[in-house]
Amino acid sequence: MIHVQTEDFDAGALLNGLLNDPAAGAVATFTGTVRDDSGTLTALTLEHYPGMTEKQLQALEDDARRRWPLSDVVIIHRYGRLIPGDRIVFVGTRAAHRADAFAACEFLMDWLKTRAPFWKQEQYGDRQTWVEAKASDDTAADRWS
Amino acid sequence: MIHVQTEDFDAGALLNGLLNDPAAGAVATFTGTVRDDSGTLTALTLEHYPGMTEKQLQALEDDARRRWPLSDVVIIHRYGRLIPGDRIVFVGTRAAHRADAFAACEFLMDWLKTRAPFWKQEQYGDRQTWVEAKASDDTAADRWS
Amino acid sequence: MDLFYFAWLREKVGTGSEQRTLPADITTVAALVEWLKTQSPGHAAAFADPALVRVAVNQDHAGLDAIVTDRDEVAFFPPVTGG
Amino acid sequence: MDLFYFAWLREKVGTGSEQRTLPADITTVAALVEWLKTQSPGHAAAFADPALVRVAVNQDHAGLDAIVTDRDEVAFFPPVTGG
Repeated sequence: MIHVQTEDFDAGALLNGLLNDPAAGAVATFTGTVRDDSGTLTALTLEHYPGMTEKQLQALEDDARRRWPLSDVVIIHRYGRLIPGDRIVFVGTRAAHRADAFAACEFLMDWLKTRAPFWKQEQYGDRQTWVEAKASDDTAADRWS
Repeated sequence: MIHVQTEDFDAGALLNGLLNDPAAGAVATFTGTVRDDSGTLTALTLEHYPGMTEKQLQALEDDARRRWPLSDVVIIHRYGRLIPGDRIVFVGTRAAHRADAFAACEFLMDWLKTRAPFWKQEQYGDRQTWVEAKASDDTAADRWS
Repeated sequence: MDLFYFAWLREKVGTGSEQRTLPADITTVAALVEWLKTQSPGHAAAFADPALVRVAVNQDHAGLDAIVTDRDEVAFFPPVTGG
Repeated sequence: MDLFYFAWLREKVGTGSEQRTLPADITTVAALVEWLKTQSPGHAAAFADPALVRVAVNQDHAGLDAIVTDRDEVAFFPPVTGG
């Protein structure tokens, strides 16, 4: 299940939705929220590339399913204006064994960070700046190559 | 938060409970359920060592907090009689950065599998067998040493 | 050709999308970038440092050496920062 | 000394816990195991293959060479299988 949306999502309900397969005993999730290190962030606006986003996320899911035996994958990513504490992204994976569920969940987050066409703009008061990509995200993604 | 209990838990509510800190944008979770590969498992009974279990789980949490900057850790483990699909274990970690949240969550699961005094007995019809420890769990745990 | 711009490239170019007829002698992304730089001061500013720009052709990540035709959808944007 | 047995060790010994007075010449887990094997056929069966047995002294994992006294809580069990 892939959703790119402005609406909020219920991470707990998404996790519980993954816990319904007696053949697969392992569910890993990652949830990302808007972080405010300095306590001065007013808002975060996520821009994306409609069409390409869905295509890239589907390609990521397909790739994860080729690499690991997964019985379910959920990817939710929001765009638009968010405030500190708001949920941004949810990735959930279900497999028979925990190592596969964990690896696929980390892989999806690492590749999502470097391949999905989203851009974050931070707003501090009336000053707005585009977030720069981090070299550490490229490094994290490279380990799956 | 550490709980060793016979009662079921709401994994989704536990995840949502971790999503309340604007200073920490990354939450990783693992949920384990009773897996029935063959479709013939009647029940799984988990025995544990009261006192030592809580002591070992607290030691695991303390160790994880020394290794990674975590702002919250949740460990829930059930014991008693469970049936296929039932939730057994939940581990959730919250950090500023996703790599720390993921690593701590995997570490806790790997060490829990090899250090927490739980023993699983499988029941197939009226036949009962103790589950044997897996070498792969020792290997997984060893990578954190 | 459908062109898209995102994030600060959109702001510098001054629009999120435009349609242009690709000159016949332009067949790569690199040549397209050089040509776009001549189209307006905004385009010139957006592509001033090509090392900062990423490209997608028909919604797939591509390099500067990728082949483009007038029927393609080409997008320019900074390195992505989602997740 | 408080002794605890779990999983199939509990089943073979026939009880989950017992109190015993430790003979003065027994000071290690290894010696304790050898002495327990002489206490009943169930104990002998439980400890028939010491390689299968894990030990905790005062609720911490320990080895066969760990020191024990009559005031300790010692538990025997197979490798753990939780999670």
